[in-house]
Amino acid sequence: MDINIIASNILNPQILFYFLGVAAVVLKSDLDIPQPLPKFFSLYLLLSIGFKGGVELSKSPLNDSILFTLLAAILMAVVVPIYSFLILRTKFDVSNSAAIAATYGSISAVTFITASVFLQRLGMEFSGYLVAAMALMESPSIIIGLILYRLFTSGKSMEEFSWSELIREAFFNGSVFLILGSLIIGSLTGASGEESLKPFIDEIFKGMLAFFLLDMGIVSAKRIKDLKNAGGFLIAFAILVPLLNAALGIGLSALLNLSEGDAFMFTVLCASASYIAVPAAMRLSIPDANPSLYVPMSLALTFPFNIIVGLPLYQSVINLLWS
Amino acid sequence: MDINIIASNILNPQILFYFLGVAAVVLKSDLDIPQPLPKFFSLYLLLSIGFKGGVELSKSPLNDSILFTLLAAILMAVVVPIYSFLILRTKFDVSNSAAIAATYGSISAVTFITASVFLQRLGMEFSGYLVAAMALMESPSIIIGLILYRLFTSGKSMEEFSWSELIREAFFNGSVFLILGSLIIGSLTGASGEESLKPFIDEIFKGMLAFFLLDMGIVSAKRIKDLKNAGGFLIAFAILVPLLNAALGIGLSALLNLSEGDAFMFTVLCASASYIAVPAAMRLSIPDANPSLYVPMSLALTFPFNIIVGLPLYQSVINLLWS
Amino acid sequence: MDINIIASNILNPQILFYFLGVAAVVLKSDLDIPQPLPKFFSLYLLLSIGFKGGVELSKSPLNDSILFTLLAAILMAVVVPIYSFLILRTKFDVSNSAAIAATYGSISAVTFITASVFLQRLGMEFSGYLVAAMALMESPSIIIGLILYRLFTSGKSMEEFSWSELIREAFFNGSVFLILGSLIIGSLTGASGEESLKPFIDEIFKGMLAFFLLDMGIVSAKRIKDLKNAGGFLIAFAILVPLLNAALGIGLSALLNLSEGDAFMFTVLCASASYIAVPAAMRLSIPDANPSLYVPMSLALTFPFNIIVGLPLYQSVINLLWS
Amino acid sequence: MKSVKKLEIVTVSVELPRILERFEKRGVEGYTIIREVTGKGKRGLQDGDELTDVFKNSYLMIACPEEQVNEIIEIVRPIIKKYGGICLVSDAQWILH
Amino acid sequence: MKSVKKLEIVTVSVELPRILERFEKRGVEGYTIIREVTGKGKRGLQDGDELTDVFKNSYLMIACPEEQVNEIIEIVRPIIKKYGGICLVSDAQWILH
Amino acid sequence: MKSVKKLEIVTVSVELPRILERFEKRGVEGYTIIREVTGKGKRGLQDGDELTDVFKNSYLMIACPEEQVNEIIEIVRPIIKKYGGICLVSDAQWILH
Ligand SMILES: Nc1ncnc2c1ncn2[C@@H]1O[C@H](COP(=O)(O)O)[C@@H](O)[C@H]1O
Ligand SMILES: Nc1ncnc2c1ncn2[C@@H]1O[C@H](COP(=O)(O)O)[C@@H](O)[C@H]1O
Ligand SMILES: Nc1ncnc2c1ncn2[C@@H]1O[C@H](COP(=O)(O)O)[C@@H](O)[C@H]1O
Ligand code: NA
Ligand code: NA
Ligand code: NA
Repeated sequence: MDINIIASNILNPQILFYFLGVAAVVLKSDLDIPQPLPKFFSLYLLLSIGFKGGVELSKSPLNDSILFTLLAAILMAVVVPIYSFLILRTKFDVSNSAAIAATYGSISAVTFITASVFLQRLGMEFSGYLVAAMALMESPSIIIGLILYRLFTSGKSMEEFSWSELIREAFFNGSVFLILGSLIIGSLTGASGEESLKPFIDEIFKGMLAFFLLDMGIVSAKRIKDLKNAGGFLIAFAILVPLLNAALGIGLSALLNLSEGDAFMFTVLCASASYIAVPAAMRLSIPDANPSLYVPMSLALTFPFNIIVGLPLYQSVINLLWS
Repeated sequence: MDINIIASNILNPQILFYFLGVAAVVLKSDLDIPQPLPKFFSLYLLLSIGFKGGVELSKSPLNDSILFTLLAAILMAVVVPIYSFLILRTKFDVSNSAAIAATYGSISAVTFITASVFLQRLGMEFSGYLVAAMALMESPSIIIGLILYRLFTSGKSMEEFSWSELIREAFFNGSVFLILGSLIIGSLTGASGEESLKPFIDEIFKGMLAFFLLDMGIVSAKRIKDLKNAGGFLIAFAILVPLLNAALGIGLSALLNLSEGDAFMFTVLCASASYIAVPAAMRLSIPDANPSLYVPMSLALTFPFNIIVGLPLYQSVINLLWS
Repeated sequence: MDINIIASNILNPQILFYFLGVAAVVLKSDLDIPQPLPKFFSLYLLLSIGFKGGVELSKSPLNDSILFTLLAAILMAVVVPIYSFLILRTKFDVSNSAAIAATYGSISAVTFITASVFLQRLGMEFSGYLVAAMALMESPSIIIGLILYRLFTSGKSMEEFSWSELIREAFFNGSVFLILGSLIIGSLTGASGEESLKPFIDEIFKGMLAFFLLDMGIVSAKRIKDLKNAGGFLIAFAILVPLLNAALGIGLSALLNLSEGDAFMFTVLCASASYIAVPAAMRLSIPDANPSLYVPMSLALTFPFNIIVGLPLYQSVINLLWS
Repeated sequence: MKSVKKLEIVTVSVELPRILERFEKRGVEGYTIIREVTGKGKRGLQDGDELTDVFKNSYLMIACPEEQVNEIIEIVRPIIKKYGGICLVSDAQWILH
Repeated sequence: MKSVKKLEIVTVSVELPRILERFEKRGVEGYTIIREVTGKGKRGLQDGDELTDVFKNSYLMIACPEEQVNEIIEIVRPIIKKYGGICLVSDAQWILH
Repeated sequence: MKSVKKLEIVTVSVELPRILERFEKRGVEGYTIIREVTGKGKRGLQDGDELTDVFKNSYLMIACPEEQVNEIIEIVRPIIKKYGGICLVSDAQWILH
């Protein structure tokens, strides 16, 4: 891989705004983006990426290759938390292992969105159904994480727990719901819908992403000090497991014969970890796991690692292998 | 009328986002658009529609025909609450009748705005002064409702009530004020103002509307269960009176010789009911009326009925009669 | 100067929205733009103006003339609070004099931004480094104000006060930080960054400014009644000192041989007074100064004076002298 | 340290300006407001979801000497009666600075 | 004027709907909610900075007759036990209108 | 059930970090914060309308054993003295879970 690609990625305005947010915390500036503005940006980004994915879907009909990719996506979302759990159990108790495993089995929509902008800068494209893959990968690890937790915790009375609650939380949580819903709306309205919403969801998209990454920089920098609690093992985990997942993603992409752009986006999904949907579900379903482990790992380490180093790294490896 | 037009209207992304909001509530997703984001969208929509109406006004000089239309608008805003009150009094007490009557005498800016996007999709236009008509129709029914309430409630001491307060609330409430103000600004700055604000108020308009309708779907679905209190009579009222008002609107439009687009927008104004300005005024001036009747009727029945069935219905009737 | 230029400036939609906000308060409308929406608009404006300034900077290399202008900017930010303090001390105590002096030594980013739109309407341009000048002028007066306060207040124990805190507050407060940060990002990413963010930071810019000025109108009109406390001397100060500073700004611009557009923007910086950053710092560092003096002076007098009368006035004087 | 009464009032936000105006006239010198509380009472749920601010409640806390309690109650009582709400009184110590 | 007990509860916002449902069933007739309070307790800082609402706490105030206190406590206790929080009881006078 | 003291403090939001830092050092283990309350006191109206957060007040509630009250008061007193605010103390029962 070429260090120049990392350098050029860092010069993306979006990435630079992420650093600006980090700098604000480090230099103790009182710069702050109060709620619900970050919520606005994230709703906007989910709606836009979902809708655009849907419009793309409406242009290319479903086929076997797409189906296999979606299955591979779900497979990753099921397998990753299982082996992550086994790794984590060597050092941690069941509840923390299950919660962290679930976090890494899921995906980060903002990483995916940042990757889409990165790809666009390179003049490459990806298929709309990868947005569907993203939506499908968000939730399974929540269920897997909880099953692992239940299996390995003896004496947990099953009755006090509501599975229907959990499944609703896993599949209908706000972000999954909005992505899937927008995807469906995009695919139903197709080109005419695209034309009507284009200036809103497309033209100002990169600016909204920059604004949101500024906030992500602030929020994740505030979480960095929590990493002290995490210790070396978890810090290594937060970098190495995404790399391993990315490698698996690249392998699967090759098997599935994906285009270069699609392989990249699929790999990014595999490598990313959740810091919104899964932590929320874990807080509720495994309340004895420690949020100040699983949140900062994914938010303050894996997320910036992926958008700064990961994107150019994965892309150059794929570029090497595909050409 | 053609069922295809309804179907094609439903495939508007804006309408679909409304349904997505409804689905979020029905499926118990935790998707939610926290305040003040909905307020932002609604301020934006009012400012934009007002400004655009003003710019249009500045292009075509005021004339008799416009004046008559504005008078007809005010007439409807005065007459509708009176006959609505008489209908409602057959089943309800004075305070609830007056409050519901006032609600149906006024208009819904979002219905009007959604209608404007609907019209644009058909490649048709409407005149800027209809925005003025909209602003003029918001308030009179508040006054009429209160006069009815006072007339039919004996023993109400007049002194404890402040008319100046009420008139201010009726004519200077936030939404009326912003529409009228933006209308004036638009008409003062004309084409040069339009050019300067166009990307903001025009290009991202449909996206902002989609976002707001997503919220409207959530909010109105939450109110649906309140309709149990309302009962069959009020549910019928919430559909039939708008239809009747639309018929009157079409009749008046024919008398006034309006263009097809203008007739459609005027009809939509007549058929729509208020769920923001009037309920707010009623809560303050008729506190013994029950908000869980008049709010859900207008918000959870009349509003979706109008944007889903009403728009294509009124349009095809007008199209039939005008051609 | 030509009264027509004022009149034509008033017909800017942005200025008219400012008046609409004022009218909302005067007519007791309940129109209101709840937090954090105004914060969103102001973050947006700072980010955009900073970024655009940075992009411009990246196009023209730093040279001596730019350096001298930046030095002149800092000079003004140091000298203005000193002589303002001396004027104010003839009537006021040390703490109020220091706080007001600091307020007038700093700048108002929104005035600068409004001026940029004014200039654009005239078809003129200004150089990106003036954005840097703006950022540099925000903070020095905070330090100067506090030094004056300390020098002239005997018996103030120095130990209870944290200079490091103050310097952080002065140089890393949110608005300075965001302007400077965006300026750097803009200059690093240059034309490619500009292209990626243009629709967001450029096209909807004037609309966002209109929205923010609507809020500024509301907020400043609410402060007008506080001016009663201020009295004639301070009211005169709030108009005359900006005029004096503008004159100095014009003089320096001539000395520095600035282009007409740059001279205008530099003059606007000199003439403007802070109503966010400096009041915030004064509230903390000189808590015995009365905020209901220094806030309304700058917000409810100097700000509207500058954007309504000042912009066309300074422009016509400069136009006269430069041609 | 001074013994005072603490009043806690929840009522409609839109009537707040009127209440505060009367406080001004009657010399009520201090209060703290928390805007946009939600809740439930005799008039049903107020969940703050409405599209208008008119349905929103505010929470008002006032520390005052015992003698002033009745005066304040008489100001808020008619508003609570008309638009709903609650008014609680309890004892507290005011720490002087 | 009526002597009542005032309960003040801080606990996770996401469990609020469940708590309120049970209030409904048990006839707890009035309460006031302040959403999105921050704070610190045994489970560490809750600074409201999280990207999800799940970490947010709410403050719940209930004025009720003494007899109802235990019932309410039994509703909130398991939730506080599982997710954290605090429950305080004190005396107050309810001013009737 | 444990008898505790309840402190209610209203003061400037910007000094909150400093207050909480000192709480940390002195072992104050729990508190709840409501941000952005408005109000009025000796220093006039704080209506939260300012364009900067510096003028905003926060409300801080602390339940603690009687022995800790003085320590907490000594932490907040200088800040209330400098920037304004109020500190109330009352009695409450802490329901243990
Ligand atoms: N018993 C109570 N405890 C706490 N808050 C209450 C109580 N009763 C009423 N409230 C508050 O007062 C508001 C209006 O009450 P009401 O007028 O009874 O509907 C409610 O929405 C609650 O916020
Ligand atoms: N002693 C206390 N005083 C005030 N609030 C508290 C106290 N202890 C806990 N809380 C509140 O309850 C929340 C959860 O507490 P905990 O479960 O102990 O972490 C905290 O974030 C605080 O908002
Ligand atoms: N008597 C009081 N009752 C309730 N809150 C008060 C009282 N006095 C002051 N406050 C609160 O403390 C803040 C600052 O007070 P002060 O420093 O007296 O201006 C006010 O804005 C109020 O929010
Ligand atoms: Na993953
Ligand atoms: Na109507
Ligand atoms: Na200045």
